[in-house]
Amino acid sequence: MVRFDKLAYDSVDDYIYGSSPKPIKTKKGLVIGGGEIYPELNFTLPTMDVNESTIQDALTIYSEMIEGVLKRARELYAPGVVIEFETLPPFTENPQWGIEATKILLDRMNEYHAVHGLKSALRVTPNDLREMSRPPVMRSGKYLEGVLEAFEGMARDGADFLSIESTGGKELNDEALMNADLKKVIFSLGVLGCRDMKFLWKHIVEIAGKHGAFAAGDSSCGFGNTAMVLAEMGFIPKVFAAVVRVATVPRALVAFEMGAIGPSKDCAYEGQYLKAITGMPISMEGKSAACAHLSPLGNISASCADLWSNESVQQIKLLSDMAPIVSMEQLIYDCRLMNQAKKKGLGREFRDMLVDSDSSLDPRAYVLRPDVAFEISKELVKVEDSFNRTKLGAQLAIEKIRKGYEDGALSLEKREVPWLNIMERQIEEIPDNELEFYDTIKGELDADKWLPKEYGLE
Amino acid sequence: MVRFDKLAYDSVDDYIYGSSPKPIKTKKGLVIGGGEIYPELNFTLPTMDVNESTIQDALTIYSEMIEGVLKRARELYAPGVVIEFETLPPFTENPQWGIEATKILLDRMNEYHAVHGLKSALRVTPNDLREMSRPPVMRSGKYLEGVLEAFEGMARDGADFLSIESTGGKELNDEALMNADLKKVIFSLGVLGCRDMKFLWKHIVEIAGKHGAFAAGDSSCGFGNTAMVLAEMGFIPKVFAAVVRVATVPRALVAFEMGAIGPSKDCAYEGQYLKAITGMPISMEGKSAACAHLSPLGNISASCADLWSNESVQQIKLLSDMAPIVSMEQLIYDCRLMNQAKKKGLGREFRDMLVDSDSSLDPRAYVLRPDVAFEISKELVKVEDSFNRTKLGAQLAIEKIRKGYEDGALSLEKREVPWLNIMERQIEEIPDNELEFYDTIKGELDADKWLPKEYGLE
Amino acid sequence: MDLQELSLAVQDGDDKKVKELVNLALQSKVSPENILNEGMIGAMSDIGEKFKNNEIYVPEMLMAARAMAAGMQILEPVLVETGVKPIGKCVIGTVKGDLHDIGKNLVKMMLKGVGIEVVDLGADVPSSEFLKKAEEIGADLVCLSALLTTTMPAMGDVIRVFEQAGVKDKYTFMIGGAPVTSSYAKQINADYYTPDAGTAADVAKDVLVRKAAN
Amino acid sequence: MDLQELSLAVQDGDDKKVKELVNLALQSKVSPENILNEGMIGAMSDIGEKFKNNEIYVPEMLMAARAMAAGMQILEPVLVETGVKPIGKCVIGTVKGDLHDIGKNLVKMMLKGVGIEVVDLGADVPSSEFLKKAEEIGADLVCLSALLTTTMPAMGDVIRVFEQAGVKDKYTFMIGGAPVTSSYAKQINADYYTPDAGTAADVAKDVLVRKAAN
Ligand SMILES: [Zn+2]
Ligand SMILES: [Zn+2]
Ligand SMILES: [Zn+2]
Repeated sequence: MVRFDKLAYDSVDDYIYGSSPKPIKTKKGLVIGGGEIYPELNFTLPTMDVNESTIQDALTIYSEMIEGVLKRARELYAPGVVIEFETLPPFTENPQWGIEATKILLDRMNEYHAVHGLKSALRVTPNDLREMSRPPVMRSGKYLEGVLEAFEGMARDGADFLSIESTGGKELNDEALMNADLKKVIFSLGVLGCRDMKFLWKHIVEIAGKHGAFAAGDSSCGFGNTAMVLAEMGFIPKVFAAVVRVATVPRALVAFEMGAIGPSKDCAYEGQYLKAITGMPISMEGKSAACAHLSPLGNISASCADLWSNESVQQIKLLSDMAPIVSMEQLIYDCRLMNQAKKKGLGREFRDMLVDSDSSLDPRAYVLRPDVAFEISKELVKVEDSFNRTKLGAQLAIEKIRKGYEDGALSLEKREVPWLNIMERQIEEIPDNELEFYDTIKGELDADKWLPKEYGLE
Repeated sequence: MVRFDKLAYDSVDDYIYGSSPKPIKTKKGLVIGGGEIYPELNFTLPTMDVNESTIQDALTIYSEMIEGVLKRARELYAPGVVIEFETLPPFTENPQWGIEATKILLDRMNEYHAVHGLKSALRVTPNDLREMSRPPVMRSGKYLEGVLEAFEGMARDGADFLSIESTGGKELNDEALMNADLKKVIFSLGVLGCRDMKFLWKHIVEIAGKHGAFAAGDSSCGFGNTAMVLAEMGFIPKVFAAVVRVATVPRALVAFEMGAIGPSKDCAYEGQYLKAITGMPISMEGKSAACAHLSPLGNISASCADLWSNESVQQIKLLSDMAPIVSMEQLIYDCRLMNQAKKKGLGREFRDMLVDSDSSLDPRAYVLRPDVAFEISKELVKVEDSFNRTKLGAQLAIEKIRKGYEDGALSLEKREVPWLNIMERQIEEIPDNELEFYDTIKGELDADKWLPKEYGLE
Repeated sequence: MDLQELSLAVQDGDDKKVKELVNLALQSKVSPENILNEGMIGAMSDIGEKFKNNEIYVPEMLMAARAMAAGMQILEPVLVETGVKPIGKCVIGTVKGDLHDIGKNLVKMMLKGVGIEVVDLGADVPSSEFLKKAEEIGADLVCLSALLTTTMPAMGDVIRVFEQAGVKDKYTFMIGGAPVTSSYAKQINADYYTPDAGTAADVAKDVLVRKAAN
Repeated sequence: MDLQELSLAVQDGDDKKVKELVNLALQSKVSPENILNEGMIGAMSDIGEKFKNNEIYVPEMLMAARAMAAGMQILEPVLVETGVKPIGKCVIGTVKGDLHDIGKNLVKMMLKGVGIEVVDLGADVPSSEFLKKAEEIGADLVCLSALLTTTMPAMGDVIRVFEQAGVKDKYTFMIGGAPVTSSYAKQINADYYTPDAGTAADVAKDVLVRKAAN
């Protein structure tokens, strides 16, 4: 296990989009984090039933989608693009379908590389289906096997990056979010999530190594982004969602401790912290992912990104053309502009514009400030275990938000403010020892919903 | 008639987004061109038949759309927004429907202003239906009456800006474009288009004056953008489309000569020239209008814009939310970033990033460079009549493109280059006198397609 | 006895106090129906209003819902005894293949808040289960949730199962979830699409009131 | 006589030379069918290929089409005399309420280029006109174009008019235009959606070849 005990940067001044201390070079020669930022495009099927009688239609749509977006990338002279194939559940339930789709995508990408010189790389993101068992079975069974089989086949056929949005702990976290219960969130993320990440990423790193692919990180999507979106809908406080974001960092970091090297996944906004800690490139998403979810961090999320993503868009027709093509165009222009700023020697200034344009308006944006990410990350790396890092991350996030608010650097709606105290009290109840924490919280957890032994507990 | 005989700027250094020498203040106190750039959002109905039995449904959709986008603007703390209601043909054929929709929009905008302090303004853009008669009847008849009635009612009820994409000359221009026949394009735009603009904008300026609305300019959409899109599809040379763009400037300028004061319309990319000449604010669109059409000028088009538009998007569901809400979010983040750059004193640097990120890759982007627009505009204002300005604009555009190409500032595909000579030869055949030109070209024009007397010819 | 205090206790999420006050009210011979309508449902309606006006968050609503549930434990047997019935019955669930339940749980809470009896089938529910349970309890409403574009079609499947059993018209079908739209509702022959939990409760109440009036 | 020269003259858009060469070929007793297939249609197929490969633009294609038309003026009477028929007949137009005709004109040109006889009804064409003209000329194909989201539904109207007249199955319906998709084609019961003029010609030719084989 890799131990990250200091930051990858000496100064936050060097922390910027397009460049990372540990760039990655892919099979087709695309360098991620080597100076330029590239688009990462994700597309998905229109609303349809995917089953044996429709799978051929579905594969045809994948073939149309990849052709459309690569053609547009070439027309706009994109220097390189990353494609993400994030499977829909039927493609992981039937791994051979997912593998077949991967082949279709890779064939076309290879052709565009050979004929037109367009550099590209493919990220595959099978669904984590283990929660299809209720309560979820994490360490064995057909769902785990399906996920690993998908990874194996996709990596074998030439996928560049292996990612997943794993769900360990989510079975308790959903309810904890709705109740704005930070104690239970920290248990779900910092105990269950981190334990499951250790288990799962050992396998993924192994598969990547065997096939020359890159193990590329895990998004705390079902945790951090669910919180972000619930807050956007006014369901839970924005400050709560901001604190949850920071609490997801130690969980996502486990993938890198287990040997992942990135680029971290687009919807993992905690990437802002991961890159500071590991020096490995990250993918991020913001305003040009509004097609997939609205957010309060449309610009700031680009400030340190090495790939810039649309998150996901369905193959439906817009007035101009199919929606994935529209996304590709938007991402290319965003990246052009960011790269142009660096070319003019104004990269850091551009980064700060991105940051300052969002960070004072919303705590969920504020905790993504590079300086905030740096200062919190510096403390996190001093702590040994994932659980205590999670707890500390939440504590520090509250402190930073409070300070930003008091200094006038961050506006908060009036009803948000009391929640800083409420969350502080919630954390105070949490002991420093993981197993002791488990003992104290056990009685409050819905035993029907989860299996302690799947996390090596009990 | 106003005569613009010099540029509105002393130096191209001052020519920048968000600021114009002649800002406009709307009824709700929104200042366009006063320093900040604001989003201009346009939405349209999903695919449906609009008739007497569906009009209530259609109006309900307008009411849902306006509520959705204003709500999002408020959630993202937008300092101000412009909404454009560009009618679909049935709303101009039945002006009372268009007027009713306008009321629905204004009511909600007033409410958001009163309750939440959200400043907004409404642009109305009825269709020019005069081409529904074939050959088009421009100066009388029910279609002209419908358009004017729509303007009248909408202005009376409180619309802020009156715009149109008028179609005079389009009946000959379409074919001229497909044949890449620059001579006929110049006749369509520089003779017919300009003559019709004089006729039509006299009426619009009158209506605006009567009701305290702003006459806000006309887009050469069916000319310049049709050319741009045809070139994007590989149908006609990109250099041809670039030259057509510059040739649209004198036509669009007529609106301002007749008394319009802006902000010019989003899809009028010739706004880049209009603002230099008139000093009046402009709306532009680029990457965040990719939902409406793909383009080679996603960034550069923002460089001098005062409003930043999505062009148009249907009320359909994306993974996140309805598409107009997605557009609103993207525009707000774009504007936030541009305003932030100015706040940091880096507005000019940001403008140049926008410009340089696109301009070397495509001639259609290159002719939008502020320096190119300035130098060409300087020559245009020396010329007395619209027709000769049109011809000169085309000539100068060819020169600029050739120079850019030779200097290495602009890349051209190999098959594009010969067209510079072809176009030059086409222009050489055009006499300097408008009526003489008409005499020489008359025989080549399809007499079934147009009525000379509708343009004061014959 | 003033039921305002009970309503406030529910809104504050104070289950202990709610239980005390329900017991007290029953002892003071307040009619159970009044306790229900003014103390409980009234409280939830107030809390729903506050949520709509951005005054509170969901956690506060959930606390109130739990307090109401605590009170209902005492009140329900009395209501049954005196023959007071819920305003309607509902079967709710997330469809086959879909595990999301946050949205569905919110709707459940809001439906209970307006006095509807709700049977929650959970997530990843086979189509036939909806039919079975709806018939079994004599439901009025069937509420379906889906969050994935691949599982949306399963909402249509559920309705088809009811159609095939010839009992579709006995029920009102309401659907919701991120990818769902009202035009999709029309397409699969559902009766209503609602964009959020509050609207779902409003519509459900409306439907039941109209049904009762017929 | 070598028809290669004729083909090149068509491709170069040299109408004068095309006329000369067609006359020459007829005088040299080259079969009119060969002149058509190798000289004309072959030329247009080559030019279509060059367009697909981004070697030329539409203006060059239009010039070639005009040169072909010039040659056809001479050739057509001879073809009729000798009983050679076009590979099929097509009625094309932009639907009611829609004035866009650039795309429709391109398709027309490409269809002619593969040897199909095309009757162009223009733009803003009432649904009944399509039926009338198709029946009148005994068309094989009906091609509909729409560029507006508000006029797309009119494509469905046209097909319904044919259905009501009970003659829908006699024709193959092809649709296109910016807002159109293949799923929309299915929805309105059209046979094909094609995304561009070249594909439209390929599909049309395929349809007619298959029809001839049956
Ligand atoms: Zn995600
Ligand atoms: Zn993603
Ligand atoms: Zn336009």
